[in-house]
Amino acid sequence: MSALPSHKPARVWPLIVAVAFAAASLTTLVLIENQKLLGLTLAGIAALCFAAARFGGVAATEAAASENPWLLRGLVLIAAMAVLFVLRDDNFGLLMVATVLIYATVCIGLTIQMGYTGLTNFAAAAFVGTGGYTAAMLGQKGGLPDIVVLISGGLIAVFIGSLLILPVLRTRGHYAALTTLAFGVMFTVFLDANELLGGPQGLKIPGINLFGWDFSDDLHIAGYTFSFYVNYVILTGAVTALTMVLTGLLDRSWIGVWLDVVRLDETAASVFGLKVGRWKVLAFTLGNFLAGLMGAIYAKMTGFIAPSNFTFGDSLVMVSIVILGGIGNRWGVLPAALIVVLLPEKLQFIQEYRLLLYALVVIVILVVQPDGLVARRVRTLRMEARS
Amino acid sequence: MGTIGQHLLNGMMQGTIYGLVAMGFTIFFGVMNVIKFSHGDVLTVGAFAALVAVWATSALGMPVYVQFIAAFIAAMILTAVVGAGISHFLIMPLRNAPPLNMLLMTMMVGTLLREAIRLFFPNGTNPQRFPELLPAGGFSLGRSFFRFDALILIVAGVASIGVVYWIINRTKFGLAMRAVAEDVETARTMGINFARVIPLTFALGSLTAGFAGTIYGLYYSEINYGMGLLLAVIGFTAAIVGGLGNIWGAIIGGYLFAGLQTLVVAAMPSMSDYKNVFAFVLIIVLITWRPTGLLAERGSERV
Amino acid sequence: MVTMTKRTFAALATFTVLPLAFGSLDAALAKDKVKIAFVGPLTGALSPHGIGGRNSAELAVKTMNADPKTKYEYELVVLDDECKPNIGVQVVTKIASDRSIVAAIPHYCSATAIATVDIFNRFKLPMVVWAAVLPEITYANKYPEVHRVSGILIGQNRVGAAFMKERGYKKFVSFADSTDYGKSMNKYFTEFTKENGNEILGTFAVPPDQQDLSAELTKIKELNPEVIYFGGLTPLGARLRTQMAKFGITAQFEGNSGIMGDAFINAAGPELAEGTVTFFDSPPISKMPGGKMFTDSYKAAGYTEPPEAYGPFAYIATKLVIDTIEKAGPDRAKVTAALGDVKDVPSIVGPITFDDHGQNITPLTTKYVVQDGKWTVWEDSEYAAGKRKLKNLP
Amino acid sequence: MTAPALLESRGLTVRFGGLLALNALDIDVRHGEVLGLIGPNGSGKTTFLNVISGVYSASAGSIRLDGADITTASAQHLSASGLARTFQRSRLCLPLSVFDNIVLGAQKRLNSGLWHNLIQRKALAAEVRAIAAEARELLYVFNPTLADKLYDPAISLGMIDRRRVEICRALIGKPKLVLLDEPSAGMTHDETDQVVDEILGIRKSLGGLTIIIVEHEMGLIERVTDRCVVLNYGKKICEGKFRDVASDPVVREAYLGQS
Repeated sequence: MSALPSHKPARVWPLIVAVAFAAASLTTLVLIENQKLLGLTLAGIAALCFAAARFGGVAATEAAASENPWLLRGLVLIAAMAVLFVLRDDNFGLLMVATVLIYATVCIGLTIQMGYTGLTNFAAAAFVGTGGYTAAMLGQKGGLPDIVVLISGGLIAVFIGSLLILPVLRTRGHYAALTTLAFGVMFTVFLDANELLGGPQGLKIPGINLFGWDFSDDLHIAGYTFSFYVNYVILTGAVTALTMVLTGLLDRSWIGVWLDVVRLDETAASVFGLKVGRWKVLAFTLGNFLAGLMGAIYAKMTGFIAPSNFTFGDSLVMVSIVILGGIGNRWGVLPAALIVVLLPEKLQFIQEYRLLLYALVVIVILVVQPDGLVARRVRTLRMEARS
Repeated sequence: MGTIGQHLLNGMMQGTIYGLVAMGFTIFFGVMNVIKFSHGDVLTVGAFAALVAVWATSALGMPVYVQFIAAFIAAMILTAVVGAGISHFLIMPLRNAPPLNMLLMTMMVGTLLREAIRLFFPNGTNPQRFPELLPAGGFSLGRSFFRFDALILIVAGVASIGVVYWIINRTKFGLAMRAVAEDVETARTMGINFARVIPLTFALGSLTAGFAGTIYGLYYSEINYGMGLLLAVIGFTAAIVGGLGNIWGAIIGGYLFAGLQTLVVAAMPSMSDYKNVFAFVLIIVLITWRPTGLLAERGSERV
Repeated sequence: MVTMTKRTFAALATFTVLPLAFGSLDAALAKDKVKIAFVGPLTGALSPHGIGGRNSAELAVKTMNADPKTKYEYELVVLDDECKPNIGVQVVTKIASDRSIVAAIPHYCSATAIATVDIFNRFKLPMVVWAAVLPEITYANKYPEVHRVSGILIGQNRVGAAFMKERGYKKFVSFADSTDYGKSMNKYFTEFTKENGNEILGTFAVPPDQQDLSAELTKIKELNPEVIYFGGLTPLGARLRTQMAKFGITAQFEGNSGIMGDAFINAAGPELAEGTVTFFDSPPISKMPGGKMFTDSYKAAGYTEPPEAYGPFAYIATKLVIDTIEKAGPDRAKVTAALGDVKDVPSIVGPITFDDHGQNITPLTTKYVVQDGKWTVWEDSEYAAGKRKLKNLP
Repeated sequence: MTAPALLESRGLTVRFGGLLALNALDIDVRHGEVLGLIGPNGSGKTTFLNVISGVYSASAGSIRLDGADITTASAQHLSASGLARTFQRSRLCLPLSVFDNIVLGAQKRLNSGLWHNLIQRKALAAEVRAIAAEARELLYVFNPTLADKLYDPAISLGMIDRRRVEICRALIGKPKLVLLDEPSAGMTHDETDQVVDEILGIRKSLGGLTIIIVEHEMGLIERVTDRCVVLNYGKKICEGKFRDVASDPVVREAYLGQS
């Protein structure tokens, strides 16, 4: 057997530049209020990204990242701390960052379902809502530590999802789309009709308190005051990072291959012995757990929960994040979530024309960039083979 | 239970509208394997076109039957043009993209149409009154009240379903459509102009939405910019439950959904706010029982 | 805004990403600029109300700015809450953490307002709700920042129930939408109707976007009520009125503030709308001192959308906020304190007095009836004079 | 007929609605032989493969593999019992790499546990290395240049290489019985010859591999098969060495009648 072809180690500086650039873009986009400046910055970021892709910067970054996973993780941590420091007392900016992270994590779950396994899920918002309502109901009863409450959010979402498992396993394609769509529509109607869960008026929920760490308090570190939203950004950031890492490992493992095969060819999968149902259940469960968990955090962060937050339209927003990001690419979810969550906020100046413009932007992206912002790469398990 | 007849008539009317919408979904799917979610909003465009036509003709002092005809013609022409436009500019370029992209795209097109009506139609956010052009009144049979307009519209709706069925199964254009639906490559070698059949098919499917929109306006006497969304969800549901690509399936699905909704309210009036919960639960059960629709989609997968 | 922009530049410099030319700074102004924020639904089905409110608030700002006697130059920051609680929390966090904003005029939707009052309190941003009507907004808390000019929906229903009893109606059907608004309306309607010893034959709740009401109406026809009470907003209300007629249901139609406005009459048509009674927390503004000026200047400002029922409330809330800032100075705490003292302040919807919860306790609930395609005060109508008759009068 | 057959079907019948796709079929496949399955279009060849690989289920009759009844076994169970196949129309997962596609064939040997895959990455890497070496070796037999394309997406390969990858996918699981469904489909005559030689080579190196091959290309059948079964309208009409079968008048009529 011949030895594996040797590789020159990739240079690391493109990775450093890329992470710094991403952090700077994020901070700038969150902070900018002036419309002209915003337009300029967006154009600038787009141009730089385009140039990076054109001149091999993206490939260099990817190579560096995949060869030095710990460097990447360290850099992201440093960049995250820098962003937190710059935004430290900007409540709204931090709220938006945490919201983006929550959406991104839910959409990583959707990526496992739709992007990897090919399970259509048009009820993501309903699962997020399930987690939120679980947090609200458990919080009202009181007594349970918040860590249990948050995890219960995920578990109850998995439980509710398991009621749908039979139709999800039996149907494919548009038929599966219908079952989840029907469930999503039903979910809001049910919440509106039901008085036990607060009805259409919604419920108030206290903030998170993890092991005595009260998330509703401002932080004072080294003479600087950090808004209490920093707590939420730290929590959501940590969950997102963990999810990204685990999903990455999942993708680059046998399971990742099996999920892809289940999506691409169920017949071939079962002929070669894959238990298609088992992998679908795993993907559905993982995705719903993430949705429920993030739903619980989101509900506690906003302090309020109501049926109108979890409509079919909200599920659609999450699906569009997955598609715009580049379906199946967990990295693409991050910029897509940033754009989809932040854009309507930044478009406040056009007021009633916002939705119109939003629809137009999505259509243009779909036509111009059908693979999404960051297309999924072919998996190579080569790295594992060499280590 | 003297109102069974009444509920039956209500269900028939709703079912006819749902069936017409579902039929559109199924036509698009049959030919291009796409779900065109903007279909409901194309229907809204049709209804508003019909409204403008009625306004214009009545301002010119034309008799009611001219207004009536003008409404249908305007709605069908505009929706046909919109449908063909959507297919040409948005669906064709994306036809090799994953189905999800297409679904998202057409949902966004729907949003675009809906918002455009809301923002650019005068006073578009508020509901609009649709003039009554059909004879008012009706007759009572037992405790049921049969409206003339409802009866006329049901007949018109059923007739239009028949006409579409005839076009698809008995005309040369229908043959070309079915050939394209069967296999694009084969259709091409048979000398069928693919690039022409597709937009025409979308025009035909969308025109039925214009027709349904006008029926809708005439029946409810009120239209609004947002009415298409729920109709799209229901039409999509009906088409799927019936079995995509099967016209009869779509129509059965339409009547079935209307029947379910009516049944829940009739049987449990105090639970009327749970109506759609029940309807959708039953739909989920149905689709679990028949995972490819009641009338299964034609052609099983080749291995 | 100034600090924001500065920080933006700092961020850019830190990471040296974009070489940016510094924009020219605004020329120094004669008057200090003070920012206040308006929040309402600008997109979605309820946007006519939001836009009407925004126009009215803008009008108040313009009017005040045009007045040379004012001490400050006011700028209105407008935000869309989409009538969704989570979006409401977002935008309110945005204005609340922007220290340059001194006060806010928020929310048409009650669920949204209930979600955001905590944030107003946390960030000590004084506010005056312009349109949401659920009692919980002011009465479920005792935040000094929270005030409301619009009346709570209890009053409308109390007046309505008494009025219907006086007319001699006995059998009602309640038909409400399944939102927080409709449910609350139904709750108080039921409470007062039963208190009056009248009978509710049936209660129906449907989602506001439901088009076909035939199944419900078939049932209602069987119940044969004298009055159909509707708790909800114009789109569903117009649909209900229209479809009622198609089913040959001749019951008297009773609404409330949700259908107040020309949109209902336009959508149902003047013939069907005729005789509809409604209870609303304001007399016709044309009859109030300064009311005509509002209507005229609204028209003169060139707005194409009508102010809708709650436009005047947005106008007076904005005016009240500006007057308070003029008096107390552009400081959140001072404005909060001054708003607490508001008592008998005249306005185009009647005098405003805030109780210890910040609730305006002097709404002039007025009875209206549609007569010849116009909302007419009951006492001035031909109905009260006996020339026309409500339907189904016993 | 001394040793029991590896695969035996008795009275195997498959109905699609009113259509009788397989009609009471008795077929034996002996250990280590290459059985050709031929017959006109629609005669039930592929249906037979689909039934024994668990894609379709039998309406009547029985199938035994190595003595065990597998009539109602699931595709997963059959794969575990040592059955592998290729498809008439290429069923590679085109967006995935060649390696990912081949690895599917070895699925039952790999550890799919969550803990192993997410946490025990060293053990996983060792597994990846071992299976990659095997895949490379297998590909090398077919086409040395293909071995270097292990991490290229399958979509970048030509038709013949895709076919090779499919056969490798079937072989890497070390099956007892391989079903090849029209290995020549979509390829030129020369390419077909090449693949045939490779299959023969592989068979020699693996030794004792049993193959059922469905094929239209008679040259291929003649070169590789030990024995042939001819189907027509779902019935076995003839059985024997290709030379004998080819000259059988019933078979000739079946083919002529069809064309």
